Amino acid sequence: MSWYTLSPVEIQAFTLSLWVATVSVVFSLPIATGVAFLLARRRFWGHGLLNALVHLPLVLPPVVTGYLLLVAFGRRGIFGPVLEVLGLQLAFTSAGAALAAAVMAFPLIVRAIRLALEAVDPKLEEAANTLGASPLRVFGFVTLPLILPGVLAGAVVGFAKALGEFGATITFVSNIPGETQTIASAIYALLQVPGQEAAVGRMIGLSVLLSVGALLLSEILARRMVRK
Amino acid sequence: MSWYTLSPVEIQAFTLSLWVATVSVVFSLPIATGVAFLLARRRFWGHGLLNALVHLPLVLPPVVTGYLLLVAFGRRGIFGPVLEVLGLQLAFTSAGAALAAAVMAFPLIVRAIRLALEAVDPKLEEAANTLGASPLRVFGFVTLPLILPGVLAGAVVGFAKALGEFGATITFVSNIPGETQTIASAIYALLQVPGQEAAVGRMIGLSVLLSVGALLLSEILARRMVRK
Amino acid sequence: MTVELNIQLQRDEFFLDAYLSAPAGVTVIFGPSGSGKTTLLRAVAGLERVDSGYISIDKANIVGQAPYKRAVGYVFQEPRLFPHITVLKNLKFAQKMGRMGGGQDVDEVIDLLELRPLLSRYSAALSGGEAQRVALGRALLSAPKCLCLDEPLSALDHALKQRILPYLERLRNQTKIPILYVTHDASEMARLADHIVLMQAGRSVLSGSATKVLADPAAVPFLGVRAAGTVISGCIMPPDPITGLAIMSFAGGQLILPELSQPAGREVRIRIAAQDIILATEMPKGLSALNIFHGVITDMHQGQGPGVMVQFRVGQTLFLARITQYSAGKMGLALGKTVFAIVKASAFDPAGIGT
Amino acid sequence: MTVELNIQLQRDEFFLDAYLSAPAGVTVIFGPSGSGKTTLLRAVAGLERVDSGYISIDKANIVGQAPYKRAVGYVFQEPRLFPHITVLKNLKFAQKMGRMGGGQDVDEVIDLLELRPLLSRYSAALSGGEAQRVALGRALLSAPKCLCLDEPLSALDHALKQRILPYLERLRNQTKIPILYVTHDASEMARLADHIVLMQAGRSVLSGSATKVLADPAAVPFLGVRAAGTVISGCIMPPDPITGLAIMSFAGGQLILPELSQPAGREVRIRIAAQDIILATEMPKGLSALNIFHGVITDMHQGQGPGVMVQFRVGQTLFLARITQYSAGKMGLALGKTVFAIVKASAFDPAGIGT
Amino acid sequence: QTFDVYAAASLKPAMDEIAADFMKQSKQTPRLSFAASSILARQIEQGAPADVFISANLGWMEHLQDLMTLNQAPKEVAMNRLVFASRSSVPLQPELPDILKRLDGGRLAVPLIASVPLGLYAAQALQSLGFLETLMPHLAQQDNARSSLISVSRGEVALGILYASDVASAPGVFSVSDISAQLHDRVTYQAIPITLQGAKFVDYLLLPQAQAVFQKYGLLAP
Ligand SMILES: Nc1ncnc2c1ncn2[C@@H]1O[C@H](COP(=O)(O)OP(=O)(O)OP(=O)(O)O)[C@@H](O)[C@H]1O
Ligand SMILES: Nc1ncnc2c1ncn2[C@@H]1O[C@H](COP(=O)(O)OP(=O)(O)OP(=O)(O)O)[C@@H](O)[C@H]1O
Ligand SMILES: [Mg+2]
Ligand SMILES: [Mg+2]
Repeated sequence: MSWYTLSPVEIQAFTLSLWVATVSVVFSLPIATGVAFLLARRRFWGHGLLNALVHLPLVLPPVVTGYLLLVAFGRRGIFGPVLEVLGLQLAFTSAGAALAAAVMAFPLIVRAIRLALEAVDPKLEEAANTLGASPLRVFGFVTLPLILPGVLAGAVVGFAKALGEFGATITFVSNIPGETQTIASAIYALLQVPGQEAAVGRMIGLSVLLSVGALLLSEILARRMVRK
Repeated sequence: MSWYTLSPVEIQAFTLSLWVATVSVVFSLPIATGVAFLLARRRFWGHGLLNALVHLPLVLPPVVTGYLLLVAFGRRGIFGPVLEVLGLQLAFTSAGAALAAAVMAFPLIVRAIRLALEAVDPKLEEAANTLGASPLRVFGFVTLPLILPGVLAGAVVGFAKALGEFGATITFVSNIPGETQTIASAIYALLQVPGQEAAVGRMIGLSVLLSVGALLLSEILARRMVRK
Repeated sequence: MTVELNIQLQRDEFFLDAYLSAPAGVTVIFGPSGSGKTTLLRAVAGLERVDSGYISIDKANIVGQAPYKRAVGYVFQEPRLFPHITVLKNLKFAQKMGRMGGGQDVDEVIDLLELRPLLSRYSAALSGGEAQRVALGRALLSAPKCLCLDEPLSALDHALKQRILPYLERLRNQTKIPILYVTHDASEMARLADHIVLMQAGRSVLSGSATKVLADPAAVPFLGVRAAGTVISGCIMPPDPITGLAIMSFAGGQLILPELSQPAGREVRIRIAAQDIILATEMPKGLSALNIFHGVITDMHQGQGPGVMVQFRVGQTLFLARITQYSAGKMGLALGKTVFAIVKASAFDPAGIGT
Repeated sequence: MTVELNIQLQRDEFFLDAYLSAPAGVTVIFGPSGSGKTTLLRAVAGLERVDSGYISIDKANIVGQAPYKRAVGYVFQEPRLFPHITVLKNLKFAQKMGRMGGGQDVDEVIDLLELRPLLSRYSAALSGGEAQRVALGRALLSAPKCLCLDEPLSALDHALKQRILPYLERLRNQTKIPILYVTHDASEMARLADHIVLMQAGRSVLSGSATKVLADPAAVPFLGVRAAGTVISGCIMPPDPITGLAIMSFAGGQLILPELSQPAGREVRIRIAAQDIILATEMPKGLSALNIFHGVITDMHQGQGPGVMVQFRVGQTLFLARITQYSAGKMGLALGKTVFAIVKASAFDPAGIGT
Repeated sequence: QTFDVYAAASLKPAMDEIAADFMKQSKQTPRLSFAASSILARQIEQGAPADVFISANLGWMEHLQDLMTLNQAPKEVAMNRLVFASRSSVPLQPELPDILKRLDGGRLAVPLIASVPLGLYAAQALQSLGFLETLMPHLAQQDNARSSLISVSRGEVALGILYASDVASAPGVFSVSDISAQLHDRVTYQAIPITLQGAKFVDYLLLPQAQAVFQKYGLLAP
């Protein structure tokens, strides 16, 4: 096995990371957009609270976040019974890994979308309103297309974060090869023992490759959006 | 000692965290602004590379980032001799903790500022140009004030991130109470052993308090900026 | 359909207190910069919250109704095109959002406003006038129950205005929707206005039918002397077989017009500015001017400057002429005296001739 | 100071190929929507890269120079005020950036443009016309070597225009900087223009001194018939002791003007639109019109419509009159024939009288 | 005067107490820095100013010894034992069927079996018992011993292999079956003195006074 050949376990980690990052971003985007909209456009009781809550995963040590996830979504967690009824298991599953990654990426995605929302010229929304577009349609046809570069930026940062995340992931879903071992947790495991520098380097190369790819893709997309 | 009384070590961790987060944000802001400007406004060879580099700390496991910092700025690191000449020691000092936090927060700050920059109407910059303002003055008098909400958003997210960061910090500067032990690394240490729930809760409460305070402050400032 | 409103609102130091009743047709809102014209239109469209009062379209109070439910089409002072979609998609969007469906035909609007070469462009690549035309087209396509046009043509050149104005006239005549129209251009006002509301420092100071307001010497200080004049309605006759010139018959005689592309039998309105009329005490001869009327002075109104507004009656039509006090004295003009009024055929701006 | 340019540039399908030489004074750039007026101004200010050609201010080629070094003040078609600072700070910013220092006096500009009540406002709380005035003030304060004004007054009402125009005239006379001025308004053009450049589909089709271009029958198709006319320069005489009216003496006689606040001895320019002149074959009597001239026909030029442009000489001044072909035939007008020209004193728009 | 003690995070409570005692009787103040052994070892490798390094991770110990010329050999300062632990106090038969029955399709919590010491020992023990292959797909490998303890104490897993010392100090978690020390390598905590000052501290750790503290936290004497 030469240095650049990936072992099956590494390939599994690679595929899983890609899956986890993609799923977590895809599922967070709509929710993040909604939350960003609330935070940017509405004044309501609990605004500050929601804002703080969204930022929490950024502030807390990832392990704490993972622990809180366990408390909430573990088998014996607060929502454990509900999840059980739904036949959904999160702890120690890849779905749980995606959840953990999504929670960790969430504040970054919300911030990006919120900034984009705040930069949208309300005059354009007014114009759409006078043309008879309901708030929902204004959002769909005017606001959303205008914030797409911001959404994209959020998605990429979120994707990168989801790829790099392991603290909450490993705590919530542990590190089961083929099931919940992402590149990041594989790297972590490798780092625990001496003399694994080559393997670590290979894994890091992989994850950098993935996220640089996502970055470049997003830049190209963004440029295409803006060019018109 | 009742549950809400902080031990001297905890107070030290609190003060240090505040110091580290503040210093790291204050020092990164100008650099992040410059990098964001380059990324948003200039097309140059290496644009993609710079962009990838900036995002790296997001993708890499924090421990790896910390290790790379150690390799670069440690006593025996690449820049070790240079730092020694300058009489500057980073590894295992609080200055180093700030550096680690800054590096970790950097991609988030750059992203926020970049988004704000991309939302500035170039027509206003053109107008300033025709009034005889040099590019530097245009930036200082027009662009910068217009992106301030974005800069603020970046600063807050960066501050929160710097508060929560411990992976890179603990690796680069270790976990020395009173010197390099931030709240986040104190929490990490406490989490390693059973029965410390009260202390952990107290520390988490502290760091949440700090960042919620920063958040609220930034919201108020941002609203004041926009109100005009 | 009618728009009626009586609203009050305060924005910092600015206080708007406007009353207005706009039936089908064009109601021109005229007033100096900062007098509240835009604010008034915004209130109608629901973009500005009113402190008190009512706004009704067709007797239904719409105060408090969400802007998008009001079906008030709006052309803003700046174009406000959606920058992320092409011109064509801007238009299609408006049509799709228009809730009564129907509305105007996209192709017709595109041809009229000469938008065809622009359809695949984005707004950043349009000139000021082009963007304003697209904005106008967009508003027309949204099938509004009421149109608010805030200086829609002020970025357009004279020739283009002349091509677009007949369309607005047709729109006014066909759709029977009230059109609130802000303009600074007196000839645009004279051509389009059925009703005029004069605004001054946030208040609607004078309003009424265009004919009445334009010929009202009391309105002159608000309109400016150059905007004062007579609007006469009449009917196009078959062109004169000898001269080939168009003729309009009105309650007072016949008016020879310059080239006019209106078919015989069509009702038209013409504005004759007070300053475009020359008065004479004897019948002038050998003149290039083709329209010479014989009238009786009914009113004389002295302005602040060296001018006098002379109102005289020709048949049943009242005309307004502005001459110098010196001339009036020299000619011995007085109430009841007979005068000859000379009007040049080529002085009529075709843009000032409306239906 | 002079601006000279000869530039070519391509933007998608649009091709600009313009030649222009603008000495001190106002050069009006006139042309239909989309003809490239804005693009031309942007090129001068360095906001649009040219593909080939040169632009010089005072003989120094500025192509390739950074916009901020060009000292070209610019009033854009839309106000472009800085939204984060007050009106006053917008003005102060411009003054600070103006590199020649000096420039205009802030207070003077504020008073002239009636900005005082707006100083502490932010641009979001300004009406369209107010914002445009601030933009104009800002450009004036930046101490430019050349001014590009893109429809600076089109959002303003007539009365306000009349108050601002004399200031622009003074600016033109005092500062000796070239002003490139885009407008759609023929009377604004006639009043301000020293030179006129006509644009059509990206090309500068005709240019020259205002007097020449406005009286050139060949320019009529580009200007539109209503813009054609004569610009005559003359000198203000002491007011007539009997009538109290102002008198201007020109190379051909004396012109009686309406109220005019210019002092005796001042050089002024007046535009008499071709359609405002009535011709007669005999000396008319008992008319309210005070200006009757005696001239000889030097040229007749038939348009596409029912009109004829008649050029005639009064003393050394050439006038242009537009009358119907029918009248011309009936009156037997021909080259060399003598005519009487009737011009109303009150027909002169004070806004059309410039220095 | 201070000196730096780099210690594996799992030793925190015991080391905190010992350090406090040490300070009382000498004028030296030990500054304790807790992190994962891997992190601490790498820092020392990069020139961290450590005076002592204490860890259960023998791999890193050897790595450091190979790398640096140390004057003194590492000393064992404490020992530990492994147990099967659970939330329910029902004793476990250390046989496959009973283990699988207890797991009931769930997972067995252990730290990373390839890298974390506890994981390594647990894997050795399961290997010796001949269970490893069967249990492999049932393992929930976590980042450290503490995480595994949490999983057990929260009932996310029915069983875990943990340090006896951790189980002793965690209320609500029971040791349901001992794991014989014969089944795996010695579970020892070693201290490497790097400086003279460090050597003094290591000596202190071996005194009964310090040993008593270790035992208080469930650790065994070397
Ligand atoms: N948000 C606001 N806050 C305070 N004052 C405002 C606000 N918006 C407008 N104004 C003021 O209200 C007055 C009326 O503004 P409006 O835009 O209705 O004028 P307008 O008649 O449309 O003028 P223009 O012809 O220049 O467009 C102006 O004096 C303006 O400065
Ligand atoms: N970025 C661009 N890309 C392509 N075409 C453009 C671009 N900008 C302007 N144009 C086109 O160039 C032509 C000239 O535009 P310009 O803005 O100079 O016109 P203008 O004479 O100022 O018109 P207006 O009187 O309507 O303001 C227009 O047809 C416009 O559509
Ligand atoms: Mg307005
Ligand atoms: Mg233009």
